[in-house]
Order: sequence, then C-alpha cells, then structure tokens
Amino acid sequence: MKVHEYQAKEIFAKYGIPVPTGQVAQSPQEVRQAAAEIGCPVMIKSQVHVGGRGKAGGIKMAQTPEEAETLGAEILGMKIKGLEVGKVLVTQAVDIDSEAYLGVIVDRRSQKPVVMVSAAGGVDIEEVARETPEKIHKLTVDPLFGLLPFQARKLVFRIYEDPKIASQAAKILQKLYRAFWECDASLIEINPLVVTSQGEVWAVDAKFNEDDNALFRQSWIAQMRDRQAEIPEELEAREKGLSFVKLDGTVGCVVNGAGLAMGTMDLIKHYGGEPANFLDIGGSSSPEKVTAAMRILLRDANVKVVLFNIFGGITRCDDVANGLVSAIKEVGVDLPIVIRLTGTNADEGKEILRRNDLVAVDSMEEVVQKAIQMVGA
Amino acid sequence: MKVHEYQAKEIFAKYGIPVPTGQVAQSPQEVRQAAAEIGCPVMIKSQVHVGGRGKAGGIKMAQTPEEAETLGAEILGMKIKGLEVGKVLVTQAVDIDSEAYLGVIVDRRSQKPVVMVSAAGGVDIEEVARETPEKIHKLTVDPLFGLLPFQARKLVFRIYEDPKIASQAAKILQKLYRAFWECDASLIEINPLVVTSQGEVWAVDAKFNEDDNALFRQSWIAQMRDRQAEIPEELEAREKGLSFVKLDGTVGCVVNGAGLAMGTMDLIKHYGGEPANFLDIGGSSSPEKVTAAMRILLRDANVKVVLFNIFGGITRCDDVANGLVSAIKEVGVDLPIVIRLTGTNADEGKEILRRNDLVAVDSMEEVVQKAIQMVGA
Amino acid sequence: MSILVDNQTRVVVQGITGRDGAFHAQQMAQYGTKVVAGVTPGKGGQEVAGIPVYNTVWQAAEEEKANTSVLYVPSAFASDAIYEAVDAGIQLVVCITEGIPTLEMVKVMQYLSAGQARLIGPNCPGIITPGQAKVGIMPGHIFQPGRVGVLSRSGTLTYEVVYQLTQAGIGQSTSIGLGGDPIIGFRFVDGLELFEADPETDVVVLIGEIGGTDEEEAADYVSQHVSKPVVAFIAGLTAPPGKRMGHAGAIISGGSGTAEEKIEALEAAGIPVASKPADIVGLVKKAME
Amino acid sequence: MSILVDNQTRVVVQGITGRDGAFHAQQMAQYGTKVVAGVTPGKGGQEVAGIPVYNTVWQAAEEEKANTSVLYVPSAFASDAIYEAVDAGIQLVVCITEGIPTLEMVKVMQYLSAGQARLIGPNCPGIITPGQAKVGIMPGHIFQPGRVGVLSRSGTLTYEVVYQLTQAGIGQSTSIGLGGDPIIGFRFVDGLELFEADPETDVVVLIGEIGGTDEEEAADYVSQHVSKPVVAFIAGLTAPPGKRMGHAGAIISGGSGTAEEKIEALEAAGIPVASKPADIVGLVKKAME
Repeated sequence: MKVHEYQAKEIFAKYGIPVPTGQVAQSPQEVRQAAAEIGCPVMIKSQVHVGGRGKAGGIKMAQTPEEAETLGAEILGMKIKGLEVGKVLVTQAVDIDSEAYLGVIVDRRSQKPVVMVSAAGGVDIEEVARETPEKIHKLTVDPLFGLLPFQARKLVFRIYEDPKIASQAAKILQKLYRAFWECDASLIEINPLVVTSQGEVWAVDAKFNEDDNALFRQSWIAQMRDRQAEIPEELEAREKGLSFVKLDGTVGCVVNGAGLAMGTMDLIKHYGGEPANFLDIGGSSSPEKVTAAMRILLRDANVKVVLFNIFGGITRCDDVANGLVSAIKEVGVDLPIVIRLTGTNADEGKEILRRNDLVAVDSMEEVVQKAIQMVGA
Repeated sequence: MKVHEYQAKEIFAKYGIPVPTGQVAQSPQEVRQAAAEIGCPVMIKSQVHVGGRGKAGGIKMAQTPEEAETLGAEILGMKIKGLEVGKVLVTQAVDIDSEAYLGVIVDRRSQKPVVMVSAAGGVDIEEVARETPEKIHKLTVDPLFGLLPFQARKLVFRIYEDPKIASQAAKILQKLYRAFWECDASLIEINPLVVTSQGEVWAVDAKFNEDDNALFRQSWIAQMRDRQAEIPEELEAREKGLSFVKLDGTVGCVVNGAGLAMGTMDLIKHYGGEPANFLDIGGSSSPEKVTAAMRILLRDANVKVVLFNIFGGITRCDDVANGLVSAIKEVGVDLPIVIRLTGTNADEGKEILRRNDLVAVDSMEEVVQKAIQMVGA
Repeated sequence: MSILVDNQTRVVVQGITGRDGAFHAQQMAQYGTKVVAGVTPGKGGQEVAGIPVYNTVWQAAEEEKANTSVLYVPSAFASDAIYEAVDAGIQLVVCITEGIPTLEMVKVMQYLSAGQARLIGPNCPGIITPGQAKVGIMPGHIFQPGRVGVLSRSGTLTYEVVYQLTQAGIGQSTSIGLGGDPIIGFRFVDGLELFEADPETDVVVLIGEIGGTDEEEAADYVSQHVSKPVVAFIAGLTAPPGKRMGHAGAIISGGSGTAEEKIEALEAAGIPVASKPADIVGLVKKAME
Repeated sequence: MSILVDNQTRVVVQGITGRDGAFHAQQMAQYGTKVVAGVTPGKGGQEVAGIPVYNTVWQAAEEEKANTSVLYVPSAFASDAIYEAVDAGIQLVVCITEGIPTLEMVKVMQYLSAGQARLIGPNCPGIITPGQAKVGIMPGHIFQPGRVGVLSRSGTLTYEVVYQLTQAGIGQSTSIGLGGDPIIGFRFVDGLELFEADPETDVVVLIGEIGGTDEEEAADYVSQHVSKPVVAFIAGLTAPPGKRMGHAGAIISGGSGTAEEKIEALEAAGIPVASKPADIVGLVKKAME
C-alpha cells in the first residue's frame, strides 16, 4: 500500500526525522492560507501515487500566498499518469546545498533488509542504480540487531565529509531504519535528503510503501489509505477480494490463480492478441466474486471478449460453473464469452454450462485462440 | 535498584498484566478511605524493600474500612528488618483457587534470560529451588527473539491444565518477559500468580528490581526510587558515589576497589576482628569522597577504629594522602586511624602523612593486625 | 526415493481444528499421507477425523513421531507455529498460510538459519510425491507417479503443467510449490540440489515468474552443479513494471525481476524455456530421450 | 609467547579523545605498547599525543593494521563500539567502560557468539603482558615479566597480589582483569585454556570473588583439561547475602555464589586456595617447585 508524501512525513515526524513544516490543502484557497501561515517561499506538491510528479508539472514553488493560490488552482485537478490530483502538500521551501538519497528495502536474495545511501540524491534512484551503481552504497542489516549506530556512521561518512552533518544524517538513517522495521514498510526512502546552507539536514521528500500483509498489525497506517487516490477499478477489485491490474488490450481475462492468470495473458500475446487486464479471482467459486470481476471488466470499453480460464483443483468445477452462470445472468453481458474449464468434476461443470447455453473447452490454448478469433472478427 | 510492590504493579499494568485494584496510603485515614473506595475485604501491605513482610506482620486483611484503619495504624511505622514502613498498598482481596510463580532473571552461566514458572507459588521461591528444584520449570530465552508465544504456552501447560487459564497465563508470561527486557530489569517476579475461583488470573504480588546500569535509559523507573525506603547510610554513600554496605563489626574500613575491600573485610575476620562495613571509594583521591566516607563510618557507634587500605595504581599515593589529610581534618576524628598506603608514589604519600602526624604501613596484613590490636585494647 | 516426503513421512497438521486445517487434513489422509497428529493450542485431547489433537507440536512429535508439519494457521500466528515446529525437532515445515508480513518472515529465516529444519512456503500449495504423500492443498488426482521433478513459484500454473504432463503419460517424482511471497524458505536452488541427488528423478521442470532473482540463481546453480536436464517456463512476459501480479512476490521493481531477464539467464545456462505452458510437455519428452 | 597480547599487538583506542582515553593511550604507549590509532567518530584527522585519530575502527584497521582495541567510551555508546570493533575484524576487544546495562551485554554476547573475536570485560582493568604490552588501566610498574599467569575478577585485589608476587621476585606471563559485571566476555575457563597451551606460563593464579558460578566452572575445567598447577584466592567470605559488594557481579543471590561454595569447588578440584592474599606467594612458590 502506498501512502502520500504528507503521510510518509507524518510517519517520519513520529520517528523524529526532521521534515519541513507543511500543510495539506484541497482547494486553492486552502493553498493560499497554508502558504501564508507557513511563510513564503513555499513548495506546492501534488499528492498522487506516482513518480515523476515534478516533470509532470505537479510540483511548483510560490513566492507569495497569491502565487500559491494561482499555482494551487493549476495543480489541483490536473491529471498525472491518469490520476487526478485531489490534494497538495504546501511546505516550507528549504534552500539546498546538497541532495542525497537514503532508502531501505528487503533484499530478496539475502532475505534481509538493505540500507542504501547515495550522494546522488534528488534524481531518480533507479536510474542511478542502472547507470552508475557505484554511486549507491549498500549495507545488508542483520535484522536481529537492526541498523547499528556504527553502521549508520560508516555509511554516511561515505557521502558526507563534515562530521556535524554526518552525525545528523547517521541519526536520521537509524530512525529511517527503525521506522521501516517497526512499521512493516516494504520500501522507505528520503529523496532528497537536503543539507541546507545553514548546515541543517532535512527530509525534503518522503516515500513510504506498506507491506499489505502487515496492515492487520499496523492499523494506524492502514487508516492512511486514500481511496480517492487509487485507480477506481483496482480499488473496487481489492475490496471484493480480487487481484486486478488494468492493461490496454481487448481480451478481458478472468482466471483463478496469479500464475495461471499471467500465463493466460502471455498466451494471448503469444497468439497475437492483447490482454485487457490481469485478474485473479483466487480459489473461490463464489458467484459474488465472479460478478464483481465481470462488472469491472465490462466497464472497460476496449474489452471485446471475456475469457474465463478456470483450473478446478480443490475447488470443484461444478461449483465454479454454477458461480459463472449466475454471475453472467446477473451482470447481463453483451460481449462474447469463452470459457475453459478443467480439473475436478469438469464434466459436471461443462454440463451445467451447456444447459445455460455456454460452451466450455478443455485447454488453455484452445480458449485463447478462440478469444483472439473473436476479437479479430 | 528495588521498587515497591505498588510501583512494580504500575509497571505491570503498563504492560497489560492484570493486577488487583489498589491505592497507596501513608496514614491510617488514607488506608480507611482507600478501603472504602476499593471495597472490602482489602489487603493492607507494607511497602518496604525486604522479603518476608507477611511473616513479620506487614500484610493484613481487613473486612471493613474501620478495621482497615486500625490495621493500617499498626502497620504504618512498624519496623521490618530495620526498615520503617512509610507506605502501605491497600488492594482488593482476591479469592484464591491456586497460586503459581512466574519470574525472569539473567542466567550468568548461559548469559541469557531465563524464564521460570512453578505451580508452587505463594511461598519463598528460593526455598522451593533448594528443596524441590524439580517443581521449577525453566526455559532459556534466545534474547534476539524474545520469549516466543509457543514457549510461553509450553511452560504454562506444565503448571495449568485448563486451556483457558493456560492461555491467560501464557499471555501474562509473555508480557512479563517483555517488561523485563524493555525495562532493563535485573529480576521480575509474580509470586503468587493467582487463579480465582471464577477462573481469572491475577498478579497478586509483584517484584521488580532494576539494573542500576540501565537507569540512564529508563528515567521513568529511576524516578520510582523511594529515598525514604533506603537505609540512610547506604543512600548517602550512593549519592556521594561510594559503595557502602553496613555490617555489625567494630573495624570501619575505607578501601579503594571492591575486591580489595572484600579482601580487607575477610582479613579482619581472619585475624579475629569484625568489619563494620564494606566501603569502596573507587579509584578517586577526592577529599570529598573520603570525607563523606568517614562521616558515614563515624555515625556507627560500633566503630572503634578506622582502617584505610589504599593501593595506589594510576591514582598516585601522594594525591590520596593529601585527600586523606584534609578529610581527616575536616571531619575531626576521635577514633584511632590506621593507614596502609602502597603503590605509585607511596614514599611521597607517606611523607605527607607523617607531616600530619599520621603513620602509614606498607602491607595489608600489618594494617589489619594493627587495627585489631586497637579494638582489643 | 523421491525428495523430502514419501510414504514414511509422518505429518502433523498445525491448526487442524480450523476450517481449512480440518478439510485438508482429511484430504491428505485420503490421498494416503500418514497424517499422525494435529495441533491446536488448548484443544489437546480432541480428535479431528480420527486424528489426535495435541496442545503443542512438541507433544505431537513425542507421542506420534511426527517429522513433518503442515501449517493452516492464521497469518498472525503462523511465524510462531513455524518456530514451534522447528523447536520440536520437525525436519520439514510446509507453510500454506498466506498473508504473513514480510519482516516477520525475515526473522523466521534468521531463526531457521541456525538449524537444520527446512521450510517450504509460506503462501504455497505444498509438496507432493505422487502415490505416496501429499502435504499441502494440491488436487492430488492430477498427479501421477513418475520421474519428473517439478519446482514452481505458482500454484494453478503448476496444476496446468502437471495436468498436461500426466495426460501425456509423464509422471512426477515430487512436485513442490515454493510459494508466492518475496521471502520463502525453500527456493529453486534447494530443489535442484535435492533432485540432482535423487536417483528417481530424471528431469526437472522449473516454473518461474516475474519478481526477485530466484530464477537467475537457479540458472547459475544449474550450470555449476546440475547434470540432469532442466526445462523451464516463466510467466509474466506481459506484466507491466511496478504492478503486483496477484501476490507480493510477483512484481517487477526497479527495472529488475522481468521475465525477459529470467529467460535470458536460463537459456544462457543451457536450460530450454518453453514459450507457452503447452510446450513444456514436448521439452520434457525431448529431455528424457 | 604469553597470551593474547605481546610486543606485536597493534592497539586502537576507541574513545581516544575523551579524558580517560587520552590519558591511558599515553600511559599505554609509555609502557611500550604499540598504540597505533585512536577512534572517535567525527574527530578523524586529529592526533592525540602523536597517535592518529580516525572516524571509524574500520579505517584504523585498514590504515594502521590495528588488531586489538581498547574501549574508553561512555557506557551508553560502549556496546556500539564493541560491535564496530568486531565488524572491523578486530580480534581482541578490551572494554574498560563500566556501567553498561546487563541486557545490552546479553545482546553483545549473542553478536560475539557468531564470530571469532574475543571480548575482555566490560568494567575491567584490562590485560598486560609485562614488559611487552599493556592494554588497559593497570599500573604497569607493579608487574614484572615472568611465568605466572593471572586471571582475576577484581581490579585492586589483583594489584595487591601481583605486587606481592613481584616483590617476591615472581614475574607474570600475562595478567588479565576479567571485569566485575554479571555478564563478561572472557571468563576463567577461557584464560585457563590459553594459559594451559602457553609454553611461557608455568602456574596460573585465579582471583575470584562472590557471585555467579565462574569459579565453579573453572574448577570443573581445571580437573578435566588443565595439567599446570593452579592456585586461587576468593574474596568475600564475610559478605552478607543479597548485598552488592561494589559492582553488580559481586552479589550472593538466591543462596548461591558464596565464597564457601567456590572454595569448596576449587579445593575439590585439587586447587589450593589461599586463606589470605599474602599466602598466594607461598602457594605459587610451592607450585613452581
């Protein structure tokens, strides 16, 4: 789960990481008022769950409250990578002497947290990692001891020479690690960590992604979820217990299992088609889930055919067939539907479908080819 | 550092360990009022830093607020093992179905925390350990993982059969361990852990000793120190940076270093004398410390001679001699003083003493024998 | 022989009194697995479908000589159940539970690193040695005894592939679902090591997907240590970066973990990669020639 | 040879810019110890009495080939300094600092158990190989090179004993102050193992005190593994139970850790125990015959 920059900064502040004063605003008037209270110049930063806000014009500096209001009006409501800006963070503009990067993730290979620092802050860190990996200093942390103070010092001495600044940065890095660990983050970043001309160290931007699996024990972070900032279809899918990702193709897919769903998408592409989505309905045969899945799919005008790929395992195919039939009836589909049904009680399942004028095929290859024919037709 | 039962229960409550409702009272009137508010029957429990309060008459049950007042008047002001009772805890009396023991300490051999549980609660656990050690179930904890829930369950299933009670007790044991670890305790105990006839589990008594070395990072516990509940001489010594333990003999000792101080006491005993105290002035030659040490010693009417045993190491003997001289002058001692001074710059030190009519000998044997002669005389 | 589980395996089901635990305990027993005990703290003394329930894994190991455990325990309690199993001397722990926090698993892996026990999963369908023992939730009837070892990061995609193998008359020695989480115990390299040493396995099928670098490590391992033929399939060529494909493990992040990279690494190690699931059967047949 | 430190030992002083660190760095250097570097984070580039100061132990180890560290660091930062030294590859860490929380040391011991580094202390006077190297705070002039190994839980009592040995013309191979805390790194058994193997040590003197069971473990160890003569002294026969004698390690608690128990265990292992410090010289002389 992603949280907004302003929320990440709330988390940072709780851990004692210095962040510039800021206020969230949802209207140009609020932006003006916030700018006046904070004191200009201020930064006006769109709060959307995508990168590249700056390049897209979603971050602006205002010299006066009036200018802040004007810029606020420009940014609020603009669309960045398909997401509408509903909130901005108005924040104290700090003068920048140098910009660095601090971040923590879990490294899947070592299965431990890795702390990363780089003097190349303020730019896309993934680009730095690709082009000049030597500029990123990494340290694998023993999770049972956490990031030890000496380790934090050792890392920051690689990017700062001034001991006073290094000392501030080392403390920030330790707090960042603690926040990562205690809050069950999947990613935590400060980019840039700014040193001002007065020698102060500030987290000017903040990124925090939460491990979805840990939301049950991090309810205060779960409450930060901004439903309005999500892609509506993905939000709906999640709330129905489905895994859904929207793509740009024409073949809508409903599949049980994530691997099989990816395999289905790949096979559509392999035979020259384009999948409209990833959709995993899980192991369940519940008509409610299938209904919800179809409603979400059909909202996409690009979709020309709906493909079901169901492999019955512990779940019996006759149960799944019943779920399918009632869902299709309830939603009322105009588009062609192709179905693949295999596994436990497949014959019974197919019989149920047949009685409802639906035909199921046996193999994944067959159903995909059939769907592509229909799109082509 | 020891804290009172009522303070230990505050710590327990913070960690979610169920304790009976209670109030601290310092006068019989307060006892009566507390009893009325809590609801009788109540227990009136003296708050002193010694064991065996019950046997000494320091714990009584009252059936009415009036009785509570009467009993409160008896207990407040009584002396238990030399300590005056200044406070009592008035607490809800719970009906007892069974009594168990839970405790955590650090085992010096394995250098890890050890959790102990026993069905033989409500009695002196050290006696149980001596006489029926098989009744105490122990588990060494990996400090990096803490007491895991399954370990707590495994332990409590050895003393409780009822799964509902075991489940409550396992949770309490985990909380007890967490309190031990997070608060830097040197000992934490619930004795007894009571199961009531309603099947509720309560920590009816609470013991908590804090690691003195950790007070700097546990300021909230440091604030629990009750200066009035300490032996005045030991309190004064501690506040002057001295290590002092009062004993019953006649030879007062002032020594630098704990091992040498113990060795001196042992040698006094060896030659037929009785040490009046343990006193370690540390490595310092500061006249203030020596002055404080002598004031404390001289308050003990048993003391017939003051013995100094100083081994100059990094600290120079001439510095120590100067400290001694000014301290002795300031305090104004009527008793005979014997001095041993050896080590760095011993000759210069002795010369300083000689100029002040003080004689120092070379060996520990000599000074001890001299002191004992004087006591005998 | 097969690997890890066979008809001598003695299984304890942790969380046996829950809905899933009770159901799958019966399914496993019906398949012929020796399910000797269940554990649910506080429910010791009960029975589930004739299987005795204990309060602790320690008791189940003592009384019933259980040597393998399978977990159907809610995610909040799953790590503790793993610790308990390992502490009780269980050699193989199969964690079906999904939704365990990643950092909780980071700790679990540290705990495991100190000992000898193996963990399969979490968030996995389990392990099956067809005709001998099923420890998990897979549909047993699609498997068939044989000489192909299967290692897969995906559940239903494995069923798809195994079903096709079985239909083509190609049985499996052992099939292991590794699980869909970023941090899992048993990885491709662990399976490859065991299959390489197993005299009853001739070919290994790897079913990978986007996310992480397990496939790249497997490719490395194969080129250095594996003499038996290995064939592979990777799902997720069409997956966009930054989007989680179902479970937390399947995500292309920071430009790495793509299907292309994995296919390239595998092919560079001489491992043929099927371009679609249906082609795996052909590759396996070829490898067996 | 002696044990652990000699004239080849290269010492880094952690906390060298503090009052105690600076003073003892000079004292050690004056004694002839090779003090090659100091460390104080943020003070890298300075010098203390001609000794170069670095920001990290890692740099000190790299640049000056330091292999032993001695800590004069405030207690709140001492555990981190130990971790840093171990991480930098330092083989012997001598922690003079007193006042480290016990549970902090519990963690430190876990950290050390994973590697090869040794820790002496905390809350100890250090280690000296007379005439070669002094790493700690002992008054160097009371020591004299020789063939008696000394292991002691007490500071000034050691000086007392060593002073008498030296006055009697009996020199020491190496003398180690183990420290007064309940949790210490280097214990009697560790020292006995090294002295037993050291061709330049003929007799070992153990100076114990009340609290803990280190003396009992030492007695056990001696009866099983030590061929050289060992003599002992135990302080605290007159100490009352439940009262801390100066430092946290010296306390009789729960009826155990008494001087009597220790003396009994040592004598049962055939180790003569001096009834007063002055008798140690006689016992050592007898042992050397």
